[in-house]
Amino acid sequence: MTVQTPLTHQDFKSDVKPIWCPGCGDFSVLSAVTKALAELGRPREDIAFISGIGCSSRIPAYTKVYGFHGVHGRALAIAAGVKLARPDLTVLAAGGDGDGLSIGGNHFMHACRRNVDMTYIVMDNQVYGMTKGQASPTTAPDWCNSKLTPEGTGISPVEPVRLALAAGANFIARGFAGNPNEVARLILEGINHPGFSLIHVLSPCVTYRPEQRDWKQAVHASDATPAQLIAEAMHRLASDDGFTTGVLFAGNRQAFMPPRRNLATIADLERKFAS
Amino acid sequence: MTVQTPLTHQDFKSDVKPIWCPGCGDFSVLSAVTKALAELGRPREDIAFISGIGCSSRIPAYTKVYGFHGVHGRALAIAAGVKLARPDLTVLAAGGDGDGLSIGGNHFMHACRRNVDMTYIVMDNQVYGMTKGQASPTTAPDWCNSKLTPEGTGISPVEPVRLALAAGANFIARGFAGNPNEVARLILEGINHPGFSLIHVLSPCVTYRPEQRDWKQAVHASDATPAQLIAEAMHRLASDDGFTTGVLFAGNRQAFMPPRRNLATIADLERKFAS
Amino acid sequence: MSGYSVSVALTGSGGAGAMTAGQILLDAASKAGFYGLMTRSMGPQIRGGEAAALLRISTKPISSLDDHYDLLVAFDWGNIARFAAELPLAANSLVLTDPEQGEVPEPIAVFGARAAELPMKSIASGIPGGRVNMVGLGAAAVLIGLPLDSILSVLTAQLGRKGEEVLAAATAALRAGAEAAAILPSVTKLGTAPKDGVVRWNISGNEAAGLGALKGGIKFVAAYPITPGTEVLEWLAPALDKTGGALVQAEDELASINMVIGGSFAGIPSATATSGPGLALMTESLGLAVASETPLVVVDVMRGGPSTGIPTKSEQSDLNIAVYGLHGDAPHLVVAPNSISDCLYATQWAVYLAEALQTPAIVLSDQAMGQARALIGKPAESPYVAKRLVAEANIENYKRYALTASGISPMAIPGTPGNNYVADGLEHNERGTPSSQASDHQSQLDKRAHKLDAFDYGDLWADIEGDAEIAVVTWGSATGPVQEALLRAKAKGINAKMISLRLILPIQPAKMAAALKGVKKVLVVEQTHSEQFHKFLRAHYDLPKDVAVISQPGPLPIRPAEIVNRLAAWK
Amino acid sequence: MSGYSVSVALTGSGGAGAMTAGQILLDAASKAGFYGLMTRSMGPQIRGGEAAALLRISTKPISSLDDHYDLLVAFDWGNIARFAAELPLAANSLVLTDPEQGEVPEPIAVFGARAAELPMKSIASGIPGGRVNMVGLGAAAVLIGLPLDSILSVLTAQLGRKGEEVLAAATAALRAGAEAAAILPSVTKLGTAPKDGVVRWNISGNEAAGLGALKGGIKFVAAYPITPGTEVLEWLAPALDKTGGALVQAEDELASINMVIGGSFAGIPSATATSGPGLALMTESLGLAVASETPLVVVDVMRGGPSTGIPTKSEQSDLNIAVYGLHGDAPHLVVAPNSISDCLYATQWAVYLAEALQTPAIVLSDQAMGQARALIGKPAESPYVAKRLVAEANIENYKRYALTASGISPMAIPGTPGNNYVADGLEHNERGTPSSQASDHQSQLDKRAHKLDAFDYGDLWADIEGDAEIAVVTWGSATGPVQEALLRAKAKGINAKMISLRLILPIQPAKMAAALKGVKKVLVVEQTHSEQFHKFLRAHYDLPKDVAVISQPGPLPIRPAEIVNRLAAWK
Ligand SMILES: Cc1ncc(C[n+]2csc(CCOP(=O)(O)OP(=O)(O)O)c2C)c(N)n1
Ligand SMILES: Cc1ncc(C[n+]2csc(CCOP(=O)(O)OP(=O)(O)O)c2C)c(N)n1
Ligand code: SF4
Ligand code: SF4
Ligand SMILES: [Mg+2]
Ligand SMILES: [Mg+2]
Repeated sequence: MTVQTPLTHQDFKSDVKPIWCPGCGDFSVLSAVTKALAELGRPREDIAFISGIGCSSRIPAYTKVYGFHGVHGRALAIAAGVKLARPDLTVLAAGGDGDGLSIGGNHFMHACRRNVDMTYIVMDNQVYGMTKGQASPTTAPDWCNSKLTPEGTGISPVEPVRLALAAGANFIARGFAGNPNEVARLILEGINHPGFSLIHVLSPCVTYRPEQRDWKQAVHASDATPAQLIAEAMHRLASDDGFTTGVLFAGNRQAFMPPRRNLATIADLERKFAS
Repeated sequence: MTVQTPLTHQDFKSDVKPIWCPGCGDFSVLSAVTKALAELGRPREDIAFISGIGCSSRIPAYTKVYGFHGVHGRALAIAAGVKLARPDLTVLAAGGDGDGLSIGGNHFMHACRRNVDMTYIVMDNQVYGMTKGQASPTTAPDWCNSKLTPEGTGISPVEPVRLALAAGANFIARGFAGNPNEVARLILEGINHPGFSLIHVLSPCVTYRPEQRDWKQAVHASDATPAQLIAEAMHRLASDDGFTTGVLFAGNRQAFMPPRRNLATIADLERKFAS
Repeated sequence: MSGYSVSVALTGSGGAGAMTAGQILLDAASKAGFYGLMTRSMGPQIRGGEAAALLRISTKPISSLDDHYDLLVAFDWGNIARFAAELPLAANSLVLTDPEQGEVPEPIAVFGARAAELPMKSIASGIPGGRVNMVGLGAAAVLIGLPLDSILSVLTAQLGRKGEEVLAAATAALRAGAEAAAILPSVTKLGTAPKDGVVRWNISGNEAAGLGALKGGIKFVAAYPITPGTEVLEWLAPALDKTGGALVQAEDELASINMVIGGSFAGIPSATATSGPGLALMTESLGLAVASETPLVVVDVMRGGPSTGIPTKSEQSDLNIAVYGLHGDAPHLVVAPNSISDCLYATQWAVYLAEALQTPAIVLSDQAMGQARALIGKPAESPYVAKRLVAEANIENYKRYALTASGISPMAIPGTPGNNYVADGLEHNERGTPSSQASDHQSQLDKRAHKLDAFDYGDLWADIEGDAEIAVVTWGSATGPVQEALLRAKAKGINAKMISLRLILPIQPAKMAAALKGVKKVLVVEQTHSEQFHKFLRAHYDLPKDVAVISQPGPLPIRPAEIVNRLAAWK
Repeated sequence: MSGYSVSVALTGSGGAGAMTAGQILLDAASKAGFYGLMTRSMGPQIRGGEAAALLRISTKPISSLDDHYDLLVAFDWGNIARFAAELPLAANSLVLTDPEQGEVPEPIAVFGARAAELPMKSIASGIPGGRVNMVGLGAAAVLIGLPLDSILSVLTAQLGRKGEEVLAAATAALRAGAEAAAILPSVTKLGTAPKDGVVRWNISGNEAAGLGALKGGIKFVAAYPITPGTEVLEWLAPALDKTGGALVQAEDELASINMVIGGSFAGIPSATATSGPGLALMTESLGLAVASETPLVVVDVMRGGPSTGIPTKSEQSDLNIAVYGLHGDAPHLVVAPNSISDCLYATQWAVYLAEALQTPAIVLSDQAMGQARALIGKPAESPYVAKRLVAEANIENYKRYALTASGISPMAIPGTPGNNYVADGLEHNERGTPSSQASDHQSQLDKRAHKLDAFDYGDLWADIEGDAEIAVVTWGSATGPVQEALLRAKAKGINAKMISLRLILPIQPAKMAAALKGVKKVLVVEQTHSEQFHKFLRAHYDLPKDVAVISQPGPLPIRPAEIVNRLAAWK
């Protein structure tokens, strides 16, 4: 292995067979990730890919980089730890709308404002797939097909990109699993943009939300250049229908990273205890 | 006690002595709450006042209504439980910027979107008072007086009212502890507005943030009528300096409350098990 | 071979329909007047993964799966290696295999059972709309001697709505399978169904726990879904809605437990259900419920641990966290159902206890009971319903945490005039005002421990059967195999007493001492890796010197034969 | 009366400056060559509440506070009832009281000690800028025989920066107090300071724990503040910053523990510190660290529980949650320092163990050690530093969770070519691929338990002193009083052995059996309400029949006399 040939997206695919249902949108997100990583051109060992629990959160195992399949809702905290401890690594995190916005909502909000340099892919299917079909924070209030909320939740859904903007995310994009090439491009841009990048991917659950097959018709690419000011992005998102794909915001805040300094030895510190 | 004389704000004060430092802004918030409750005119026993942990979270014990001083960060969840179980009660919650936006951030976000009819007072001093002075999510990135972040946090603060709007709160106001009458009015309006109301109160910590005594000079009352559309409120808040007081948003979403129905007896349900 | 029961496993991957066939078989057994039990083994896939329906049908009530299956009907062999260990076969068991699916694979062949071929797929394809699982079901019914009529009547009831064509196809496939079975080798057959006039219920442990909560008086539930606890909630959601209560889906378990605390503080009996990872997130706030003396019930349907572990498989390894998982000295209730029907009784009792004692109760069920269905006699009514000691209005100088003889203090419910107080998780004095004084801490710690210790739990603390110098001490879903084992052991002339603890906390030293009187040897049976139950018993009870332990982790259930063998070795 | 030490309590409310005076006294004692210990008792107020500095100064190293105070200097009596129980006095103790503050109040008068008046406030007011606490300090120094020079030199060092006026005022007040003391009744006096040439350290348990973490190799800390764990972090934040590491304040404990997991996964030894409520929030993710075999250290500085409890007071009641608080079978390390200096050693050792064994370690310190300051000899260097078994690059068919003889598998660190793998909290096979197979579950459970059980912990598992038929078994901060008690008992002709467990988990049955060889009676000493440690010992170790227990909750420390009395009663 002395001559380095560039890695293809196949080189980023593992041999573990996905547990996903045939037709699940997550397959396309997987291809988008491997494509983006191939284009990124970093060696596999320099990538860390972190997730929580859910159908979507299984994705790291299907790639061939270092990964961590953590507990439900904590992917962003693990990912931040990886990056803060090892600034040299490229850090990706991924998970579902339940993992990221319900149980993981606090880490989502604080990851946006902390602005550690990493890229977070939310695979949004507006449902808890893994636990067999309950409403998530992105589910419409009148969706009645969950046994837990048979009359619908009656609760307004959150719009992940709007929340991310209010919380301070530095790069916000939306993609659709049906268009994996665009998603790959957005992921790559997110990785290359400093600070915290959110890639919100509409990724249909064909089992519990078969009607999401119609998303194909609803999505439309943004024709505007990415907003660079928060106010501008806020204004645009206020009238967004939730199906605009593309880069929605590209801010210029500096990424957060504590400096590494060598100002003293442990012996120096110990001397303060001597009296 | 057969003749009911109207209760005064003194009737809503308990005989427990606050542990607060002399000059703490929280004293004024306490008067504002008791004033608002006196004006509300409901009997003391019909009010439930819920908090988490922090200096500010001690407030329920200093009032004379039913209260719950819970654990750090969970005030809104307890409060939602109270209201959902007992829709007849008037439910208030209160706590600090740490309690509500750091450890409690997820409940904050979901309380906004769930829109249960209750009023939440965030007593924001941009610091953790109770644990002796650490940065909170509302602390400026360059505040260097915490031993935990001696070089400042380097992290952008969240603006609670903006976050609440993005998350879906139905009523958003800001007050300043130095003006308890205005705060009392905002609390009362919040109580009377259906759904989830956020009252963001700038409440100085004289011990760890003595410079906040200058807030007096910075605050200014909003001269606009409250925004009723989210887009409009977003637009206004985009240029807000964080010191505008008054009602900032008054939406018209319906409060969330599961219906109480009597469609079957337990015996009816049991019959389904018989084969 | 127990003589009064037949065990059948139906397996297949993807849409083969093994689970559907199993459910029909169980329903039909019920219709025909039998008792029975069905558990399921599922792959990790959400849809289309391998699945096995594991049934035991019998002429009298049963408490456990058998040591092996008499009949294994394999619609196909997809991923069989993953769960072959869950399908033990004996030499005279029969494996029914479709020649199109290839040879009986090694992990099954090792059992050395008999095998017979049945071309299920080709038979099914000969029938318009015919499905493989119906062919297999027909054959299975004939082989075990279950009247085909009972299946037909289930099919009619279930498929009626789907139209005549569907029903006709199913019926034809079923009959074709039944006919083909004529030439197959025979297997153990069911005896005559008892004509005991007892109304049969077909219920899962999770449904039973939901029903128990409702009957106990629960009116408010806040919860976050998690396997295998979700079905408790799925049963409760519409049930509460229909009976004047409400269930709310929370953003996470931190929210759900605190909503439940809020609901209970407000005077409404409240509960939640979860599994290990969710319980772990709740422990801080369970401590709050202890300190603030707020009653509530948490049903923990245990799954394989640690961490995310094996969500779809059973284990008893949340015992430690349930008993010891709260920080500080935090006395509370832990109640463990020991059968599917006890999921109802124990949960209902837990609601009663939590409310009576103003403290949280954890109900430790598990996947093996929760997701299994049983045919049982309609459960008798239980007298236990929530009854909280509440304060009447306008008590002068009301003290929420008053030191009383029982340790229980009248609780003022919001809305009650004159008694407003602030519940607190900080240590407090009798009024509830925070206090860090040594004397207040001591007296409130004493109070909270005493109210649990002084309460009379009657006979329900444990199920005790038999009397002998050997005692098998067990709990939860391990009880079923123990009961079956003790019956078999008796037949072999080995007598043993069973002590199955239902009340795990608070401990009952006097009652246990009485139960262990005259006992010389104890066999502890539990489904954990680290002998959690055994260690718990050692910590809190005086056991005789001679103690043996059967402790094995999930997902394999404990088999009655292991227990019988261990007892026989002692003789 | 131990003869080699003097105990002094300085109390006052608001800005009286009791804590400042206490700190100066301790520093001065150090300057003068003494050993010593100072704990603090604080009210719930953030500022201006009542405070007591509780000191013991001695001519040799000491491990514990004494049974009572020889001298109590009360600047005022504000809220004294709240903490009088923490200020035990003997008949020949002296209470120094300011006549302006009224009579010695009942809760103190009950001790029946001598009292003398010193008009501290009026003396102070006669000196421009003079403060009450300096007057009291001067008197105290004279009374206990501490050279005034040592105090003056501390004042000069500390107040020098504040300008000459401030220093002059303090000095004058100090001298005035000293002069006034001439006519006061005498109290026990300090002996001559040892001239042992040992460099004294003045360090708190929390600082020591921070230093131990750093010396063990911790480079990354993520944490959320909580009393009384915060000071561990406050020491570490600048220390890490200066030495090439980093500390990050997280949004909550769920985030902090998971950031730590991330840091460690990435190859950097990582830790956090917290207290009971925070630990409770971390247990789910600690289970993840167990299952994914990710090393990390959590320092839990225990406080009074349950729930929010008493944040500023000590207790050992997080033992249960630390040992048993993870769901599923989750073997991990629990290490308990048993002195302020051991906060350094034990934490450093915990880092070493966690890294060597690829599992989380919980360090159980408490408020009594954490927030106390000791004058100790400079600690010797410990050899224990983080050394993880890492995988070299490009291992063919790399298996992260390979079954090895030791149970420890080489861990590939991100950046290492060729070995990428996915760490998982789901049960998995050797590669790390999720598996719900019984055989994988069994072998990985075995592996995780075995690696801890098979490791050689050497002698550090416990501190064992003496040899006798009576053993006192204890742990953590309860060890200090036990050590002192055994010295005193010996003087009375009562011999007892001390076994103080440092390694709580994994259990060490063979070593304990050896330590208990020949022991006929065991006295368990611990600071909990429900005998958590005693129950833990019963569960896992074979104790002799004759066991007595001293188990009391906080906030009062266990006094040596109680232990001596219990031992004497046995004689
Ligand atoms: C603490 C905890 N609570 C609950 C669960 C159960 N659980 C697993 S995945 C999941 C939701 C998954 O939804 P989402 O994140 O949207 O992923 P999807 O399956 O839809 O891709 C839940 C509730 C868990 N594993 N841990
Ligand atoms: C689980 C948990 N973590 C940490 C703490 C410690 N703690 C108590 S109050 C507090 C922060 C208080 O800040 P804030 O909410 O802003 O209230 P303030 O004191 O400023 O009014 C913290 C971190 C705790 N009690 N529980
Ligand atoms: S359940 Fe939905 S989200 Fe999960 S794998 Fe199937 S299609 Fe995808
Ligand atoms: S520390 Fe600050 S917030 Fe707390 S009571 Fe004092 S002034 Fe108020
Ligand atoms: Mg989803
Ligand atoms: Mg604050």
